[in-house]
Amino acid sequence: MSSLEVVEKKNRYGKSFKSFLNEWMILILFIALFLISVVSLPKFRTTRNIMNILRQASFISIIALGEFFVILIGNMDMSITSIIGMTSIYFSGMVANSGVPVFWAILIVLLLSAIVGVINGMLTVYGRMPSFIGTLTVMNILKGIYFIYSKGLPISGLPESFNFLGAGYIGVIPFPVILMLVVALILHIFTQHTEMGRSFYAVGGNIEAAKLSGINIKFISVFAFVICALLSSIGSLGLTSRSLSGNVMIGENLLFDVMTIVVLGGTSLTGGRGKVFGVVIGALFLQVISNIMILMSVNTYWQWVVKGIILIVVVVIDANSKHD
Amino acid sequence: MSSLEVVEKKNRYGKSFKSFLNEWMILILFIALFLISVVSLPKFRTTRNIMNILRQASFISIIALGEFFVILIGNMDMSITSIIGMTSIYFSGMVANSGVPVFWAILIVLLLSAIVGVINGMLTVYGRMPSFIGTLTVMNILKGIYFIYSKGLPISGLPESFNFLGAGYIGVIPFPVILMLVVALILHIFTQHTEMGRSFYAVGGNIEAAKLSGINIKFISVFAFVICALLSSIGSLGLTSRSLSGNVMIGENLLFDVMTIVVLGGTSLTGGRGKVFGVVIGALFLQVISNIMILMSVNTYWQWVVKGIILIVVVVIDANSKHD
Amino acid sequence: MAAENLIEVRNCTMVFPGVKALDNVDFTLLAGECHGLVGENGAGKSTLSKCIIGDYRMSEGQLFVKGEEIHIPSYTVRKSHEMGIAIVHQEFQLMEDLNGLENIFIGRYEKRGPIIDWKKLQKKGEELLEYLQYDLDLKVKVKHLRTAEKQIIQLAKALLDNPDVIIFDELTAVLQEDGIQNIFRIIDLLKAKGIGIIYISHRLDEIFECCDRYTVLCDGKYVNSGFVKDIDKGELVKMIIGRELKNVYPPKSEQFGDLLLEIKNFTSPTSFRDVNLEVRAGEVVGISGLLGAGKTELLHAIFGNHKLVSGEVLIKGEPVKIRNPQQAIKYGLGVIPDERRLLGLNMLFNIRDNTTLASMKFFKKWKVFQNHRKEAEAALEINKRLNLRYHSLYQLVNKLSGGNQQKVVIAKWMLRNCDVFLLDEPTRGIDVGAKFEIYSLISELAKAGKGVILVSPELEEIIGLSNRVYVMYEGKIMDVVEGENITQEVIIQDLLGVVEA
Amino acid sequence: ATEKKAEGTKVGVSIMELSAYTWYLGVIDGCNQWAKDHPAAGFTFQFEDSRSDVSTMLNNIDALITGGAEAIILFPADASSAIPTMKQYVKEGIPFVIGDYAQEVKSQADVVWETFVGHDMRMLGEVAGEVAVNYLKTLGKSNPVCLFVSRPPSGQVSVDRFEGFRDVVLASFPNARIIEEGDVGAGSRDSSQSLMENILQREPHIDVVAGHNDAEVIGPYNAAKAANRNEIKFIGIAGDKDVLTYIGSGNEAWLGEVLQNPVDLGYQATEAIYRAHILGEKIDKVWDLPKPEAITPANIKDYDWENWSWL
Ligand SMILES: Nc1ncnc2c1ncn2[C@@H]1O[C@H](COP(=O)(O)OP(=O)(O)OP(=O)(O)O)[C@@H](O)[C@H]1O
Ligand SMILES: Nc1ncnc2c1ncn2[C@@H]1O[C@H](COP(=O)(O)OP(=O)(O)OP(=O)(O)O)[C@@H](O)[C@H]1O
Ligand SMILES: [Mg+2]
Ligand SMILES: [Mg+2]
Repeated sequence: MSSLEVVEKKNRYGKSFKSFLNEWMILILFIALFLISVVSLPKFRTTRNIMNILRQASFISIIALGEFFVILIGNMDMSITSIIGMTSIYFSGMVANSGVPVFWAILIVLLLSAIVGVINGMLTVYGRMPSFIGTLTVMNILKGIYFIYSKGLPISGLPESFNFLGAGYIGVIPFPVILMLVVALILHIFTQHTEMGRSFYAVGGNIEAAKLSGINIKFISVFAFVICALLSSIGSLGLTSRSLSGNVMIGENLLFDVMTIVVLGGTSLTGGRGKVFGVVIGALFLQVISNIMILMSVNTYWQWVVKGIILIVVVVIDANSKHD
Repeated sequence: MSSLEVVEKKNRYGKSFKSFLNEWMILILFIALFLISVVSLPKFRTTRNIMNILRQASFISIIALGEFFVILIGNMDMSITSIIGMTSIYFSGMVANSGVPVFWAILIVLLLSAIVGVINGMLTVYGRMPSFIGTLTVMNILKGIYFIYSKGLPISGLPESFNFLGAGYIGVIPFPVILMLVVALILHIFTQHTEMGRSFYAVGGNIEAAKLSGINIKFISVFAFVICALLSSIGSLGLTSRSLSGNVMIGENLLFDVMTIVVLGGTSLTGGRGKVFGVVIGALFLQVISNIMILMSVNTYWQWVVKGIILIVVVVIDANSKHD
Repeated sequence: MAAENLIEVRNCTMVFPGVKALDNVDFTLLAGECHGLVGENGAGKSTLSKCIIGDYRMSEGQLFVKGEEIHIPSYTVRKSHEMGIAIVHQEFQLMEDLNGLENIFIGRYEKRGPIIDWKKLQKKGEELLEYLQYDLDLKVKVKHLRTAEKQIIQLAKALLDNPDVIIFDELTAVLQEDGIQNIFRIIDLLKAKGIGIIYISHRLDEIFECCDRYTVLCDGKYVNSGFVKDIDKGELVKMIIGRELKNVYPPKSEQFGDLLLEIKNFTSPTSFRDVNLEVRAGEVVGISGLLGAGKTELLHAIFGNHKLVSGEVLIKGEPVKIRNPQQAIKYGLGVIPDERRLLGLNMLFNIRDNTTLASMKFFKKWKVFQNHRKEAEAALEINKRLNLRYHSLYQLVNKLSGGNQQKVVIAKWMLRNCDVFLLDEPTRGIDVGAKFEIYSLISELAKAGKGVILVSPELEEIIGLSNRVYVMYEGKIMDVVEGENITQEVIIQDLLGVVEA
Repeated sequence: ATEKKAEGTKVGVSIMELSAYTWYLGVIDGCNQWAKDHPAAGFTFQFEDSRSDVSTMLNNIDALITGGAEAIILFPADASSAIPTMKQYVKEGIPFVIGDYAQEVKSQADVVWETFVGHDMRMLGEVAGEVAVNYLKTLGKSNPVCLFVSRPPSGQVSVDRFEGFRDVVLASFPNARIIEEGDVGAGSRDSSQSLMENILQREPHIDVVAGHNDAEVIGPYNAAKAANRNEIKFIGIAGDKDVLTYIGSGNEAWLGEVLQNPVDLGYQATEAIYRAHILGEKIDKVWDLPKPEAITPANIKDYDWENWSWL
């Protein structure tokens, strides 16, 4: 009987080393992939390439962290591509065409994005639209609006100094990487150690129970969409800065990558579970895969196939390690 | 007590008129939109235009009905675009380039699609991948595979007779419309009046309870993906027939329309709730909106905005009528 | 403390679409009293509680808290909480992915600046548990806890802010004898502090043990209230179900047939070990054991829904492999799971569809189509028998009261003609009248040559119904008691003996 | 992608979008053809697809260069986004040639690439307009109706083509009605067909349909054919096997195809990078490409289109 007791204790209290491994399986897989690449691809291990990967991962990480909050409360924000396009176009339009100072232009686009976030949240919370569809519709409306403004044309003429945000360096470290780490750290503390941060987990875990615990579920839900919109907007500013021009298509293909990153990072699509640094690792993972594929000169179409298969393997291993 | 008794009597077998109204709110809104269009747009009410709308709605209805099953069990199939592209390309390739008879080519692409459906289902059920990500990944892999085959070039040279499927008429009624109605009717009977049909609702509503009630939840889940793949494939054949050429891009932007249709039709994205004819009405709804927008010469970008706003109004009214 | 009305409800009426859940109900709660709120399933107990805490807004009537009239349209859960009203809900309200500590303190964290002070929180949590005299690890995710432990988390959460009024809505339904005694101890402590308690339970013995006053509801109407010391159990039962209840347990069947089900050396990786068990036709087999003994897992393992390390199953003498519930059902097994919301019901289905879910194949038209009418008739009949409170067969089950939901789960398996029924706490949350109906159903099943395995936290139930009782402790069968020997003393001794050893 | 030979020069080619614009297959052919014609240069290519996305394009440029590309031929995803990245790499000695899609600059300091090789987008529209005008003149009316199906997500390119077409038609027919409809769907034959079906309900008479590219015209052609709207004539832009087949087989619905020869483009772009990078020549900032030509029923016999592999 005593042996049974031992088995049971360990299992119930689920805090063993094994469960830690399971929780961070994605990190282990990432390190494995990274080491294999370092050993087998000389071009991969150059500082320049590593910095490139980090830089490329940084703004998409920031955007994915926004989406992370919406997914954490059990919803989805499909409108991020539009928020990204909108930010890029209106910011550039204001700065390059209307001479608004960069600082004010940033504030204004952040405000605009926050408004879009509020609308997304309101449609979901008060309009009872499934967020998938609500945000999809908002996406189309926004797209229409900024296409009317820009006719789909890129807007160039941003000041050179603005390039620092997306392409600057502090020592050998690209500035976006530092920005990303700071954002991730703040969000980590926010989600793990503040009352409001924990509320997102509560709402995503059981919205009824959260409501009965006195959490303002409507506010938290709307706020998740606002955070998502703001971080998408910041990410967009970074991407815009890198190309020094506003472009409606700047985030066109990001949505599915962002979703993949969030899930790779161990976030549950049904809500209530996930970690900030998981998302960051997810972004690095995806970026490393894309990078080695090009370094190995894999043909474009084969890239889709190989990348897909790698993702399946990783997610399946991760999902099954988490299960029991 | 007597008042309770009365209610009990009246409702024992039947449903109240009010709850019927709530359930079919979308139908009422559709009829309203339709009547307004008929009255105010002379070009709208021509037989030709109505038939046109019906024909355009038919294949997308069939595809949406496929997605409906996956959503009914609480999952999502994001790979339908690829299944559509794959079907179109391999079918045309076989018929036009390799001389396979149309009949056999249809069988083969249906089989291929079914295999993709099985893979989607297996990844979800056995691989424990969230279906959103699993099918997204399958989408990319498939895309890679058929682009390798076709390089993305359209394949023409299909026999004129094949045009009937997508563009033929029986009397004044377009053949696709008849096909769509037959498919919808069969699926309606299947979902409402057979044991297996109800199993999809059971799995979507509470998968654990369904399992303990002896439903083969794994089979049902995988089967939903197979139905989705097959119907997408049939839809793709229809679209291919219409333009008499195989095209990889044929389903590219359909996904979000399909999702919107399924939700418009009253299907719950969390599973367990929805009706076949709701989906058909959803498809008609979307098609009518697109149609009147062009008949009214709304500028392209404004179309996005106006269409979006109409959708929001409709979904919000519908969602709130269902609530309590 | 002078008797003050902590809560006063006057002429409360609560209407849901199609149902009048409360009809002109009056209710008062005094400081320092424990007030038993009783009535059949669907009588309106939970609804009344929810009106008091502001989760529902009563359609008509007045509510006074500590003598102050409440403005109903602006009354919310948060307001009631501020006024010192707490509740333990009938259905769990927990975040399964968060740990016990956070579930208790969510929304009320201890903070240093904006940052949560986890150390202080942990200390406060431990103090609470010590007060409750309950030992459990608050760092474990709630989904890994036992049912009873989850209930303790809920209790701790309710007690957190030192409320003046606390409502226990079937708090003890998932607890066993020792746990219940502990609750009584806590109730005494609370009463001594002048806290008023509304105590809802279907186990009437508890009402007599810990309540000062009682109120009976029937069909949403106020029936009676008074001092518990003035009545006896028979009278209370009569007030609740409107008739007397004699012979709670029907006579046991004595005629056993062939072996229907044999379990040999069942061992699970975590929950039980070397379990041997057999059921004959016409036999009711009870399994008794403390919380977390592994009874639930054992039933699920038999049903093919739990991992096994080793073990053999024989159905009617034939060795079979059961890999999933579907196969189990083919072999004639049926299970009534303990957690109705998680495992028993599809909340999006109406009563009819839930009732016939496991037996759809019996209601076919031309072998392919479902015969909706026959399904409805069958569902109607079996649910009538169980005295289900509902207003339409096409009503969604999530609008039913807790006990009525449980009845639907039972009805579902009664429709399916199984050979062996595995019943896991089938009467959880069921009122006295319907309990009797379920006992006679079980006894009828046995008489008809079926086998029944019964798990129940109520020893009395096991003793009253079983022909043989397996006593289980920490995943092992410690003793088998048969026939005349099945008495409270023997079984308790078995359990205690083990515990002390 | 090809392996880099020991002594060869690796050239990275970033392509705007291969999946929706298979026309770029011709560009790839052109590059490869140049390498075959000039084996001594030892050129190898790595082609990467930007999927019309600016970030993807920039990431690909980074990876191509770390992957060992010594020079980049860039078919950009838009009119300016690559400039800062190019500046950075040009400083490090990586030369760029821009293909197809001209870059807008605010100052001459931004022109860091060796040269731009590309068709004049506006001129493509103008040539289509000329074909239309030739036909419309035969109708003998003063107020013909033309439909141009544009592709809004393609930005400036689509605007230029439309304006070229419109201006030429209006110059000859000031009273012509030019309808612009944007295809915001997949940009495939199917999406443009659905669009056209609805337009046909609205427009009782259309004389000529042109569009952003062939997919945007073939769809409307299919729709018109199904609706028996035989009055409508079509003009394609870019180059498509089906369109050329129609023209070659005497299908009267087709007035012509404005050829935008991708093979030539790829070939010339490679020649340019060779001259700039290997020979170190100073070359003009704009590379001369021949004016786009219209393939019409009258001159189709002069083209060997059946053997063009990119179709
Ligand atoms: N949200 C709701 N919508 C409609 N009807 C409801 C709702 N909640 C409860 N009811 C109905 O109100 C009546 C009273 O339910 P309530 O839950 O208060 O019963 P109860 O006394 O707590 O029963 P139990 O002992 O089974 O828990 C029942 O007939 C139930 O069907
Ligand atoms: N969701 C779960 N995940 C993992 N283990 C669980 C889960 N639920 C319960 N258990 C484990 O199952 C055992 C029984 O818990 P349960 O809550 O069913 O207790 P019970 O019903 O009182 O006891 P019994 O198991 O004797 O029926 C405990 O050891 C508990 O740790
Ligand atoms: Mg209750
Ligand atoms: Mg149990």
